Amino acid sequence: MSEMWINMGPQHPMTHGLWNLRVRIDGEMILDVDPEMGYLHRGIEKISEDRHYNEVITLMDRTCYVAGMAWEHLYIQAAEKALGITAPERAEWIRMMSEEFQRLASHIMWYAAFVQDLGLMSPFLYGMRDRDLILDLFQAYTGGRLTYEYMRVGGVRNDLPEGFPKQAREVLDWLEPRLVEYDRLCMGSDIFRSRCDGLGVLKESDCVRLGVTGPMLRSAGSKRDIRKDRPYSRYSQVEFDVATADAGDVTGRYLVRMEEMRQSIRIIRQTLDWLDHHPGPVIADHLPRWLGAPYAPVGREGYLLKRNYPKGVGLSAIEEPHGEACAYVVNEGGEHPYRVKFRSPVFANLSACSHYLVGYRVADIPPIMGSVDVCVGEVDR
Amino acid sequence: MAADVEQKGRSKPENPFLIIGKPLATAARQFAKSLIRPSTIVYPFERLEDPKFREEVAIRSGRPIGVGQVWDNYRGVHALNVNTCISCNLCAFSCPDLCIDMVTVPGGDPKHPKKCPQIDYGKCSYCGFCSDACPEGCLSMTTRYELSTPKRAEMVYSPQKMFEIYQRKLPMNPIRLERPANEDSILLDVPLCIGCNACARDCPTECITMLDIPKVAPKPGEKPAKRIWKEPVINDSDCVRCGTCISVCPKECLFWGTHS
Amino acid sequence: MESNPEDIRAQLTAAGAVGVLAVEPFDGAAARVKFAPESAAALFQVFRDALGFTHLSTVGGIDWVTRYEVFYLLWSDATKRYVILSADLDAKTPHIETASPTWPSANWHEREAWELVGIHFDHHPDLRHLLMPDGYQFHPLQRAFKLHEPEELEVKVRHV
Amino acid sequence: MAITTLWDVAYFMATALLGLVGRIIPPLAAPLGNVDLIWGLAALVFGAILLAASMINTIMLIWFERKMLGRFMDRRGAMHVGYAGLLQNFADGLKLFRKNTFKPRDADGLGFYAGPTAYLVTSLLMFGVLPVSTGWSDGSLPLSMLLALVIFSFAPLFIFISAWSSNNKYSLIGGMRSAAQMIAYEVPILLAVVAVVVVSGSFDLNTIVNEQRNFWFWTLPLTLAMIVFVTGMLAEMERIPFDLPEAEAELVEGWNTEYGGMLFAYFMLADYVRALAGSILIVLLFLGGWTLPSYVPAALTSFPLAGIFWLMLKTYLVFGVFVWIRAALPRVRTDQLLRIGWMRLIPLSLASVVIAAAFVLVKCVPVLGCVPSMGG
Repeated sequence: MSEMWINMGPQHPMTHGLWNLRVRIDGEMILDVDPEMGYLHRGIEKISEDRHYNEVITLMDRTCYVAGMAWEHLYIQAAEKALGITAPERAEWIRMMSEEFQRLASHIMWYAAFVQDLGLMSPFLYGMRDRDLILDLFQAYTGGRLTYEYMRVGGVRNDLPEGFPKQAREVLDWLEPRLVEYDRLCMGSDIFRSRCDGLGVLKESDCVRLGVTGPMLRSAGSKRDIRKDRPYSRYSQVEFDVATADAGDVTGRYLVRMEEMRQSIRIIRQTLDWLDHHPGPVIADHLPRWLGAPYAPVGREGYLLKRNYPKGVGLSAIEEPHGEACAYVVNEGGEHPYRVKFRSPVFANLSACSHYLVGYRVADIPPIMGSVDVCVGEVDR
Repeated sequence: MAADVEQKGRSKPENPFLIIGKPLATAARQFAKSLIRPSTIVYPFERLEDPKFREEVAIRSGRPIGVGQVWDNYRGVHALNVNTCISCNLCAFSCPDLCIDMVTVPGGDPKHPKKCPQIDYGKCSYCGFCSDACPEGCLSMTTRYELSTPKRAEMVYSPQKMFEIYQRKLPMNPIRLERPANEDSILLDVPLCIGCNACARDCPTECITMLDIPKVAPKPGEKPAKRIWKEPVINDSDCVRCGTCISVCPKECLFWGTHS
Repeated sequence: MESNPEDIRAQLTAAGAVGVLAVEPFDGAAARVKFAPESAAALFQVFRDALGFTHLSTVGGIDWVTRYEVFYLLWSDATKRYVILSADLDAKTPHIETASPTWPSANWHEREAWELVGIHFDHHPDLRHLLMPDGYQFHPLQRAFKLHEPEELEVKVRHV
Repeated sequence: MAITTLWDVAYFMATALLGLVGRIIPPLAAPLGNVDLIWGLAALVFGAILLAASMINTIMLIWFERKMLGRFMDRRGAMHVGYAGLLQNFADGLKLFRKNTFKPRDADGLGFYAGPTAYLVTSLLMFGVLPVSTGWSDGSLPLSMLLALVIFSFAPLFIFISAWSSNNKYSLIGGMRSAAQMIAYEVPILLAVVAVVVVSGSFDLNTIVNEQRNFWFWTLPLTLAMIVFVTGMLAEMERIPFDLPEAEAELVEGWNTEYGGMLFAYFMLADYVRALAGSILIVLLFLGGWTLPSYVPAALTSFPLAGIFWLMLKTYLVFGVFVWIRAALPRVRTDQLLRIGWMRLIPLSLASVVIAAAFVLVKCVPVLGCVPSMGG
């Protein structure tokens, strides 16, 4: 059979979103790939320029629809730096807990989708079942299950409700044995191992060169984790280990994510303990009205020039579930950010895809792309 | 086969036999557990927001449903208490999706018609900014989440429709935004004011009163100031900080700030 | 995480970097290095090889109406810090040398910056549209591109 | 005439029907009494009963899989149509029946429509060959097992025809995988069957089943052959560890990507018809068919339709194992699948033939004692 291009996407079970992977194959062998993005481009960076600082948060939940909290955290940090506002201590801990819960939920979601790509349907449902418990927790204190709109410039929207720590601990107790079960279904199965070992190999040097971050990078042996290397929020005050693997293949990424889930549980437990003993305000006690809450729009140039707004630039970087995410918020005075730039980890991870796909088989595309954990929302933004 | 592409992923020798006992055992264990009651909820017949059902599936060790309680704080369809609405427009201002229109409802005086929010759920993103912004607490979100309809026009909920939802006494989202303790107030840039009464006229809470101020005679050589000799005084405790006065002020003399 | 521009300045001087206009402190990064766009290619090499900033996080552009700014966010695994490179480009034909040979990861970031902000990257290996449809003529993140006026835009999509 | 077999029932019905018509219209009585005519009508009735039974069983099999898979996955499966979703598949079938069947513009019309039809028809042919109990069909075919396997191996041809003619790259890849897979697994299956033939000394399924009755099925001497056969059958049925031709993660739906509506239903139905037939074949060859071991109390086998009951029970249990495997194992890769087929199963099946021959020579099993009749 001669070579041919096939379009895997925009609607294809492998894509987990809306993108198109064009693959040149010879028989079952991949000769070349060309990802086509942009099907989900909503212009979030542009819309942000037209919104109040707090209103951008609604967009952040939709940037990556499985890791909304992480993106809220990312944006809020940058915006607070740009505006010169600091959040109270308790708010920072709640944010950190939210981000870790989000990492847990995101990784479980990844696990469910990834294993389903291999043709195994039951872990998908196990994963969704267990993720739902975390969503219940999110609903308990934010009111939303997927789009939380929880964090605010200068703190978080509200404190944790009564009884939340108890239920959170119960969920963690439920999840820990489930992670063992996940492992038994995957690592305990030789078919799974033979599907994943040695696939999509990307060495550490290549990862760094190509800008690949997150579990993909750590699976190749690097220990780069923004939470450790450049602790934001209160990550310097909790104990956790950076999960790494050596092989840099699909199995390695699986192992890294599984270990990260365990570490997340560890962090959340410490955070819950801290929160139990340190009540306090969760939002800064003085926020400029033009920022903190809605009001009648003014938007006239004269008004903006007459009033003195602080100016500044904020840069923040967090370890999002998919990797290193950065936000760059330019505040030129006024109610809206002048420019918001996001660095999406999946964007960079995906840009390297020809390096980890070429040379493998068509049947290897789902596990490899599954192990990348593509979230098209944050690639296209 | 193109020669320039290296074939990858075939280096590891495979096990002579595939060991598949562990996953089979795990699945079988789950099967045995699910025989009693699977974790799913038969949705239209069983609902988590139904207290009776919730008791039935409450804490049961080793079951995912009922790991804990379910909170009534889902951000669903809004409930609007038309009677207490003061037409401050804050919900419409706060809406990031521009899905709230203020429409006239019967009950206001003819000069200042009463306006209440009308929400287009086709656009709404359920962020809750509007209910957070509502100073009177008359717009809040309920746990109701079923609003599919065959017609797009039916997605627009009028104030009366949301008032009906309010009267149904669905569980409301108990979370209220914790507003900062000392918020900014509206300050006046005195020299700029021309006493035009626009702010007092449009203030929804009528917390602005125009007080007479002494007339200042023009300095020699200057034209007499074209203004009304009145000045707004804002009652901070009544003010809901909607900023309407700022937006209507023709001279941009009102602004946010702190008394100090 | 302290901003440490002196250290960066000293290292740059030691490496003999040319074209550095200013090294400013920056919250959250070691420094913000302003450089002249003409010396971009050489400076990228210096940052990667001499200063150890092996990882390019992102490339972004800002439209300041009178000028364009392009910024590069770099990360060093050895010293665990960020640095921001920033260059001002003229408003008429903003262009700068590509960073792709130094950091291959710049490829997609530069494609994005080109199509959204309109900064042209010279000698870029593959400067195609990434997020926008092929043949899209506008650069949405420029200030001149206003929201709420979609009907005024005529989008020409070339079908490949 | 004593009515003991299904054929008798069909013959009786045909006679009665024609007799009734002859009674109503007296001039037709004589020509309708023709023996050949009665025989032909009886054959039709026989076929209709067989078709209905197999179709209902197939649909029940789908229901069984959906419910059981649901429990494996901590959910419920079909719930609402009929009791516990029993009629859900009929509803699904009706829905598919009402759907428009359309052909891609550049697809080849003949192959596109004929492929799925032929696939379903040949799959259904299996039930004409498989004996389901002693009272099922009159007489027996001496080479019925061989015939069953031949019919079973028609499938790749039609799958490939429909894949090729639907003019889609995914279908094409899926069709090629399907052909490669089925051809690779024909060989170990046949070799495993050789082991059965060696032990039973017959190609007739009736004889094979009756032989097993004496000897606590054949699971012990033929364990290896059974493992090979079951694995091969899994591949032939394209069920989950080996469902590469329709691996949905990479090939969308494989060879039936372009099919919708009733033609898709044909594929689905034929897949499950094959699953049912394959499970029955496994039961017949290795698990004693409709018989129970000779030391089981006679009461268990003497009630009416006992043979069919036990056979179907075993069949559903075998299929339950397949569902279990589906719930727990991921899909293998094409090259791994072929390697398993050619490098593992074929040596194993050869070994099973040797083991079977050794048993026939010794005619004894250590614990269970000796069976003089073994080996025909």
